[in-house]
Amino acid sequence: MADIKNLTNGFIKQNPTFVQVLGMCPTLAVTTSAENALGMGLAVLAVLVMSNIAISLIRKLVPDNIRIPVYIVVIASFVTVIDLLMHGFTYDLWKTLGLFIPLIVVNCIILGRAEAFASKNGVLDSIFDALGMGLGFTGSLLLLGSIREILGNGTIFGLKVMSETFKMYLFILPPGAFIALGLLLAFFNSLTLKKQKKGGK
Amino acid sequence: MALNTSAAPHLRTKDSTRKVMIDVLIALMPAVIVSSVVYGLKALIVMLSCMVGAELFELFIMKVLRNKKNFRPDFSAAVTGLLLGMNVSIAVQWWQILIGVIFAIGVGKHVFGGLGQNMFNPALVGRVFMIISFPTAMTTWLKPGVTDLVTTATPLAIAKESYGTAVNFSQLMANNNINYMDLFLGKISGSMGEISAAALLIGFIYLVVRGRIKINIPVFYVGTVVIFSSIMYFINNSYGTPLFHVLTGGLIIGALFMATDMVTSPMTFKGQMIYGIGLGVITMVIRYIGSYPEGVSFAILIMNAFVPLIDIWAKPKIYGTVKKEAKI
Amino acid sequence: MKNYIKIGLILMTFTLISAFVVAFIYTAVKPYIDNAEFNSKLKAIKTVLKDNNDNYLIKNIPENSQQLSALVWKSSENDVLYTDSTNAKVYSPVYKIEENGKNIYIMTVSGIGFGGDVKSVVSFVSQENDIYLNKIEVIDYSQETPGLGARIVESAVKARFSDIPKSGLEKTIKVNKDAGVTYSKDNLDQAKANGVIQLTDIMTGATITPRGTVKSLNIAVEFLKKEGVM
Amino acid sequence: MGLFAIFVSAILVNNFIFSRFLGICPFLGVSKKIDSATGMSLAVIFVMTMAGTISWMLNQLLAVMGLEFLKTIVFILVIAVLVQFVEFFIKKTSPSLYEALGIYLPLITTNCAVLGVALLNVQNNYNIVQAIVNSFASALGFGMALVIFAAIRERMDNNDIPAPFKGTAIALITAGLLSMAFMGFSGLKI
Amino acid sequence: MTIIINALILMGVLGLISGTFLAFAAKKFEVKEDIRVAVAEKMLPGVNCGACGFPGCPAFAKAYVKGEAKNDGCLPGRRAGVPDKLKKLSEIKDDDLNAMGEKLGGDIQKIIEEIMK
Amino acid sequence: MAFLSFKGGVHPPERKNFSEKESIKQLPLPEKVYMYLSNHIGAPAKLIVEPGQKVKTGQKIAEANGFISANLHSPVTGQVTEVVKMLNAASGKNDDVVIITREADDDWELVKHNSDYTEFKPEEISEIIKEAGIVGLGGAMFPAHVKLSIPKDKKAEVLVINAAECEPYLTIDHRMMLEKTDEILKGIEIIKYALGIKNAKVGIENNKPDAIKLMKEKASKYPQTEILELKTKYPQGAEKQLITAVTGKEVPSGKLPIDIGAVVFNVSTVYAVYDAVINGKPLVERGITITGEAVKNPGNFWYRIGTTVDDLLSLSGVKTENPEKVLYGGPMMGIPLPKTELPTFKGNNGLTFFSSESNKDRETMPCIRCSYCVMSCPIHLQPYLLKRFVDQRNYDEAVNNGILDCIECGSCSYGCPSNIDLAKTFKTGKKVIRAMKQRRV
Ligand SMILES: Cc1cc2nc3c(=O)[nH]c(=O)nc-3n(C[C@H](O)[C@H](O)[C@H](O)COP(=O)(O)O)c2cc1C
Ligand SMILES: Cc1cc2nc3c(=O)[nH]c(=O)nc-3n(C[C@H](O)[C@H](O)[C@H](O)COP(=O)(O)O)c2cc1C
Ligand SMILES: Cc1cc2nc3c(=O)[nH]c(=O)nc-3n(C[C@H](O)[C@H](O)[C@H](O)COP(=O)(O)O)c2cc1C
Ligand SMILES: Cc1cc2nc3c(=O)[nH]c(=O)nc-3n(C[C@H](O)[C@H](O)[C@H](O)CO)c2cc1C
Ligand code: SF4
Ligand code: SF4
Ligand code: SF4
Ligand code: SF4
Ligand code: FES
Repeated sequence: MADIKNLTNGFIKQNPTFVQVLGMCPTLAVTTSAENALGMGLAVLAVLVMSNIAISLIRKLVPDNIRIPVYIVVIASFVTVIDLLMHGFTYDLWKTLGLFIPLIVVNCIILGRAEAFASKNGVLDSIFDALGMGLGFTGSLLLLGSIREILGNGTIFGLKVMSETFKMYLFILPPGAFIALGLLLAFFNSLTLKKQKKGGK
Repeated sequence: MALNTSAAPHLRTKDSTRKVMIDVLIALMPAVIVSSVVYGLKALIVMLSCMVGAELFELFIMKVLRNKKNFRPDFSAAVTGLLLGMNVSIAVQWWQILIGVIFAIGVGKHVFGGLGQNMFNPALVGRVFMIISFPTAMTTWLKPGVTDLVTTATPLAIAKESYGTAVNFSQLMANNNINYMDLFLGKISGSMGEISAAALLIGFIYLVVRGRIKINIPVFYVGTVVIFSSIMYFINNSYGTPLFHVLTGGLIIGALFMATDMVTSPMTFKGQMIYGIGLGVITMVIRYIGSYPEGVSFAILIMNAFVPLIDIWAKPKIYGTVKKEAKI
Repeated sequence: MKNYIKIGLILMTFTLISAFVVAFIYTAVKPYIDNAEFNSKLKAIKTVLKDNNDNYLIKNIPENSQQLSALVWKSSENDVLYTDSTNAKVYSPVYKIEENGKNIYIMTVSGIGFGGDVKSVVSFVSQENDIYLNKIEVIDYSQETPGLGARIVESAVKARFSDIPKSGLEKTIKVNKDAGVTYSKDNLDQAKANGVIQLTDIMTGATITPRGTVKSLNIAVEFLKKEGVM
Repeated sequence: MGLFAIFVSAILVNNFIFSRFLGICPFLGVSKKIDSATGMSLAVIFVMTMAGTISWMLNQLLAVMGLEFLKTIVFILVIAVLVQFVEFFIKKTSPSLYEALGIYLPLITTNCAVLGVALLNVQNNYNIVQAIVNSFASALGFGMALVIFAAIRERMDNNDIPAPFKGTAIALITAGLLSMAFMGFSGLKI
Repeated sequence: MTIIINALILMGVLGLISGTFLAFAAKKFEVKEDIRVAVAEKMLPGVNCGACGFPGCPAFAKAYVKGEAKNDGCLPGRRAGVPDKLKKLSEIKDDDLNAMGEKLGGDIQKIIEEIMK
Repeated sequence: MAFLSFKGGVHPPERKNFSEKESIKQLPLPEKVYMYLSNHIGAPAKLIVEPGQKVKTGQKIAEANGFISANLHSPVTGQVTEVVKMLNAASGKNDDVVIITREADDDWELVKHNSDYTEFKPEEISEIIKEAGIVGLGGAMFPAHVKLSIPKDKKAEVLVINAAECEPYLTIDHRMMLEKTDEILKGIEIIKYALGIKNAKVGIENNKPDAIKLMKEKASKYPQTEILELKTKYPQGAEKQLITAVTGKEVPSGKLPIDIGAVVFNVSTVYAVYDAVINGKPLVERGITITGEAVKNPGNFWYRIGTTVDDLLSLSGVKTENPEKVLYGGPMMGIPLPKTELPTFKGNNGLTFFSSESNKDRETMPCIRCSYCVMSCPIHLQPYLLKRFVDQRNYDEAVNNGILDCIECGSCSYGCPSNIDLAKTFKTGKKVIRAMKQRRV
C-alpha cells in the first residue's frame, strides 16, 4: 500500500519551493544564513511529519464543515510544541528564527499537505509524503541559505570562505532573498529546458 | 519592376532609437570631461570602460545567451554603463563596478526582455545594488583635485548631520568651504559624473534642442524639490537652502538624465507631472529623515515602480469621449 | 440544533486534546525555558564581569539564580527602572557586586536601533572616586540587519564600547561619525577619554545601531548619576 | 511609538512584503491582474484589521489566565473561524460583494500576514489603538505592494522574457527590485 | 496544574462555540453550488495558495468550469494528476454529471472516484 | 497670431514646393479607361451597360445599389469593351472593372442643370448630386448626397469646407482654390442652399497664404462664408480634427459630424457639385497632383477618372526616374501600388513617386516608450499600448482603449524612432475586430 514514490516526489519533482512555490515567507525570511535555513527546514519537517500523522489518523472523524479549524488546531498545537521545545533547548536558534516559528502554522505547505494528502491517505503514506516534502523544503532552504550566506556574508555555516571585501550585502537583505531565489529558479528552469530540448531531439 | 508596397505612412522621421542613444552619450560628454579634469585620467578610463563594458556585455547576452544572431548594438547599454560609471565614487574598486554593470544590464534589463521592456532604470538598479552591497566603498569620497587618497564627506552628508538642529546653514557651508559656484561647476566631492551641474545642463540643453527629451519631468522634479526645500528652509534654516539641495547629491544628473529615461517613465503629460512631483517629494523625504543622504536613486526606482499604475491613471482622454474613470 | 452541538463537541474534543497536550508539554518544558533564559542572561553577566584580558574582575561569580538574586541592587515592579525621551531604557533589576572595595554595577539597558530595541548588559566598575564602563554584551539585536547593524555583536565592535573612563562617560558618549572626528587605531584610548566611540573603520555602513547602543550607555550613566553613584 | 510613526513605518519601512516577508504566497499568486489584486487588497485590509483587533483582545484574556503560550493556537483558530463565517455570510447576503471581496477570503486564512500581524502586535506590546493602526497600516502596505506589483506584471505580459525566467522567476526578481527600491525608506526617522 | 486546567477550560469553550457556530452558519448561509464547480473544487489540492493566479481554489474551480482557466493552471496540483482529473471532468456531459450526483447522493468524493474510473 | 488647430498631430516635411506653382493642366483624353464598380465607399454600383454597348461621355454606366452607394458614368465616348476583375490596391482584393475604349471626342450626356441653382428645390439639388455620382474627393469617396440627407432627428448647422490639404506633397486643392475660386465659392452656396443653412467655414492651412488671400478677397461677397487659417500640421485635414479646429467642438466617439451639426466637404468635391448643378456634368474628371522625388517635372493635371497610372504619365508628359514606390495619394495616407498598370479612381487626388533614396526602410527596434506616438495621436490614443493589445490578440482591451476610434492617420508611425508599424497594425486589428463583431451578431 505505502508507496515509496510519495517520499521521493517531494525532493525534486514536487519540490515545494521550486516547483510548487509554496511556503515562500519562511523561505525568503530565514535564509539569511545556512544555519538558520537548516533550523527552519528541520522545524517545518518535524511539524509536517507530526501533523500529517495526526491528520491521517483522524481524517475519518472530522466533519467537512469544521475540517479547516480542526486541521489548524492540530497543526498549531504541534507548532507550539516545537516552539516551546526550541525555546527550551535551542535557545539561540529560537531567538534568530523569531516570529517565523509560530508562523509555521500558516505555512502553506503544511496546511496544503494536510488538506491535499494526509486527509486522503493512510498513515504510512502520509509519513512518507511529509518526509519527502519536508526534506525537499529543508534542502531548498539550505541551498538558498548557503548561497545567500556565501554571497552576502562571505561565510558558510559561519566559516569564512570569501575575502572580507568580496561581500554583497544585498544578498542577506530582503531584496537579495527575492533576487537570489529568482535567479536560482531561473537556473533550474534552464536545466529543465535544456533537458527538454535534448529529449526533443 | 516590382514596387515596394510597405505600409503607410511612407514618410517617416529620420530619427532612430540608435541615434537617440548616441545623442545621449554625446550629451553626457561635457560632464565626463569635467570629472576627468577634477579627478584625473583614471576617472575617464573608469567611465569609458563602464560604457564599453556594458555594451559588450549586452552583446554577449543577445548573441550568445539569447541567440539573436542579427542583433545590432543600439547603444542603450552604453548609456546605462556610462551613467552607472558616472554615478559611483572614484574610490570604488574596478571589480565592484564590474559586478554593478553586470547586475544592471543582466538583472536590471535583460531578464525583463531587453531594450524597452525593463521596469526599472537599469543604471540605478546597478547603482542601488552597489550602494547596498558595498556600503563602504560607495560612501568613500575623494577630495577633488587632490591626487592622493584623501577622503571627505559629500556636501549633503555634511549637511545631513545638522538637519533640524540650531546650526546656521550658511555658517555650516562656510565652515566646510562649500560655495554655490563650486557646486555649480563641479569642484566638490561626489560621484564622478554628478558633480558639475553646469556640464550636465549643457548636455541637457543639447538633448532638448535636438528634440530628444521633453523637459516636463525635470521641471516638475526640480520644481518640487525647490518648493519642498524652501518650505523646510523657512521653518528651520538648518535644513539647507533650495539651491543647495538642487545642486547637490546627484539631483541634477538624476533629474536630467535618469528620471527622463523614457523606458521607465510615464507617457503622458499628466503622468509625467505626477511622476516628477512624486520624485521630488520622495527625494526630499529620504534626504530629511531617511538613512541615506542623497535619495535621488531610490526616489527614481520607487517612482519607476509606480509607472505602470500612473500610466493607467493618467490615460489621455480619447478624442470625442467623456473621460471614463480609469480602473483603480 | 442537536446536530450543530454535535459538531461543536467534535471540535471541542480536538481543542481539548490539543490544550491538554500543549499545556502539559509547556509545564514540562517551562523549567528548561526559564533555565535557558536565565543562562543566556547569566552568560552575559559573566561576560561583562571579565576585563579586557578575559580575567574575572572578582572572585565570587554568581552561578545560579539564588546567588544572582542576592546581588539585586535596584528593582521595580514593572520591568523598566528608568527611561528617557528617546525611549532608551534601564531594565529591572540592576545588580551590584561589592568586593575588595570595588563596586560593580551590572545593568540591562536598551536603546532604539535600526529596527527596534538593541539590548545590552553593561558593567560599570567604581572604585573610590573613579568609575569606568568595563564591558558591554549585546544580547538582543534581532531587529538589526544581518551584515550591517547586526555586526554590533562582533567582539571587535563590542571592544570599542568597553573600557570607557570616567572622563568619557561624563561627556555624553557619541559615535565618532556624530562627533565629527576620526581617531586612528592607536588613539582609541584618547577617543574613549573624550567620550567618542571610534567605529567608522570597523563597522561601516551602519551608524544607527551603534547610535542606539550609545544611547543605552548614556542612559545607564544617567541612571547611575540619579542614584548618586557618580 | 506615536500612531503616525507606526502607520508610516508599517507601510513604507517595515512593509510586510518588502521587508518582513509575510504573505508572500498570495503576493506572488494573486498579482497577475490588477483587478484581482485590488480585490485581494481590500479583503486583506478588512481581515487583517479585524484579526488584529480581536487577537489583541484575546491576548488580554490569555494574559490574565497565564496562557500566553497558547496564543498561536487561539489566534489562528479564532481568525480561521471568523474568516470562514464572514465568507459564508457575504456569499449568502451579497453575491456582488462576494465576487469583489469574498472569493479572496479562503486565501487569507492561510496567509502568514494575518497571523503575523496578530503576533507582532503582541510582541511589540501595543495598546489597542496602536494594534488597530498597525494592523490596518500593515494591510494597507501589503495592498499597496500587491497593486503596484500587479500593475508591473500586467505591463510585463507581452515582454520578451528569456525562457528560463518566465513565470515565477521573473516575478521574484521584480519583487526583489521593488524591495530594493523601497529600501530607500529604510531607517526613516519619523 | 492550574495552567493545564485553565487551558482546558479556555480551549474547550472556544472549540465548542466555534464548532457549533460554524456548523450553524454553514447551514444557515448555505448557497446552492453548481455541482460541476463543487467537483472541480474538490479535485484541487485545496492549498488556497493563489499560485494559479486566482484567489484560491474555489475561484480557480469556478474559472475552470467557466472555461477561463487551463486544466494545468494549478501549480501545486500540476505534477500530481490534477490536470488529468480536471480534463476528465470537462469531458463529462452535464446530464451525466447530474445523474451521477443523484445516484451517489451528492457525495462529491464518490463522484470523483466514479469519474476517475 | 495663433492659428486654429487641434491637440496632437505631427509636422512632416511638406515638400509642396515641387508642384504648388504649377497650374492645373488639361490633359488629352485617354484611349481606354478602367472604371471600378466600387468607385466609392459602400455597396458597389450595379452595372447597367453591356460589353459592346456604345456610351457617351457622362452616360450612366452603373447605378447606385443601396443607400450608401453612388452612380458611375462613362468618362469617355466610346464602347464598353469588357468587364474584368482587377486588383484594387485599396482593398487588396480583385474587383469588377468596366473597360471602355474611346472612339471619338467628347459627346456629353448631361444631368439636369441650371445656371441659377435657386430654381431648384433643395431636395432636387441633392438628387442632382446623387445622379451625378459625386463622392467625396478628399480621399474617402463617401457618396456626397448621403451627407446632404440629414436624418430627421438631427440638424445641420455649419458647413465645413476642408481645404487643409495637410498631406505633404499634394497641391491639387491648393491649385483648385487659386484657379477655381469663384466656382468653389458658388459651390459652397449651393451646398448651403441644399442643406438649408447659412454658415460655412473654410479651413485652409497657413502654408498656402496665396490661396487664403485670394479666397478671403473673393469671399467678401459671401459674408456668411468664413475663411479660416489653420496651423500647418498633419492631419489637420482629417474630418474630426478639422471640425475641432474650426468649431472648437469634438465629434463624439463613434458618432458622425452631423451629430454636432457639422457637414464636411472637400474643396474639390465642392467644385464637382458646382460643375454638376450649374453645368450638368457628372463626376468623370477631376484634378490630380503628380509628384514625388522620383518625378522630374511634377505638376497638377485635370484628367479623366479611370485613366491608368501609366497612361496618365504618358498623357501628361511627366517623367519618372526609377520609382521604387508609387502611391495613390500622398505619403502619409497613400496606398502603395504593386504595379503602375492600375487605373485611377474618383478619390485620386495625387500620385506620389518615391525613389529608393526617400524610401529607405529602417530597422525596426523594440518600443522604447518614448511617448512620441502618444503625443502625436490626434485622437489621443496610446498607440504603443494598442499595438501591444493587438499583438496579444487581446481585442477586448484594444477596443476599450479606443482602437475603433483610430483614423489610421499614421501620425504615430511617422515619428516612431523604433520604426514600428503602428498604424498598419491598427488597420488590420480593426478589420479583425469588425469581422469578429459581425460573426458574433
Ligand atoms: C536595508 C538596510 C538595513 C540597514 N540596517 C541597518 C542596521 O541594522 N543598523 C544600522 O546601523 N544601519 C543599518 N542600515 C544603514 C543605515 O540605514 C544608514 O545608512 C547608516 O546607518 C548610515 O547612517 P549615517 O548616514 O547616519 O552614517 C541599513 C540600511 C539598509 C538600506
Ligand atoms: C488622416 C486624414 C487626413 C485627411 N486629410 C485630408 C485633407 O488634407 N484634405 C481633405 O480634403 N480631406 C482629408 N481627409 C478626408 C477628410 O477626413 C474627409 O473625408 C473629407 O474632408 C470629407 O470631405 P469629402 O467627403 O468631400 O472628401 C483626411 C482624412 C484623414 C483620415
Ligand atoms: C455609415 C456612415 C454613415 C454616414 N452618414 C453620414 C451622414 O448621415 N451625414 C454626413 O454628413 N456624413 C455621413 N457620413 C460621412 C462621414 O462623416 C465622412 O464624411 C466620411 O466617412 C468620409 O470621411 P473621412 O475621409 O474623414 O473618413 C457617414 C459615413 C459612414 C461611414
Ligand atoms: C534621455 C534618455 C535617458 C536615459 N537614461 C537612462 C538611465 O538613466 N539609465 C539607464 O540605464 N539607461 C538610460 N537610458 C538608456 C535606455 O533608455 C535604457 O537603458 C533603457 O531602460 C533600456 O531598456 C536613457 C536613454 C535616453 C534616451
Ligand atoms: S494554485 Fe491550486 S492550490 Fe493554489 S489556489 Fe490555485 S487552485 Fe488552489
Ligand atoms: S495532486 Fe498533488 S497537490 Fe494536488 S491534491 Fe494531490 S497531492 Fe496534492
Ligand atoms: S493612426 Fe490611429 S493611433 Fe495612430 S496617430 Fe492616427 S489615429 Fe492615432
Ligand atoms: S513612438 Fe514608437 S518607440 Fe515611441 S512609444 Fe510609440 S511605439 Fe514606442
Ligand atoms: S508562507 Fe507566507 S503566505 Fe505562504
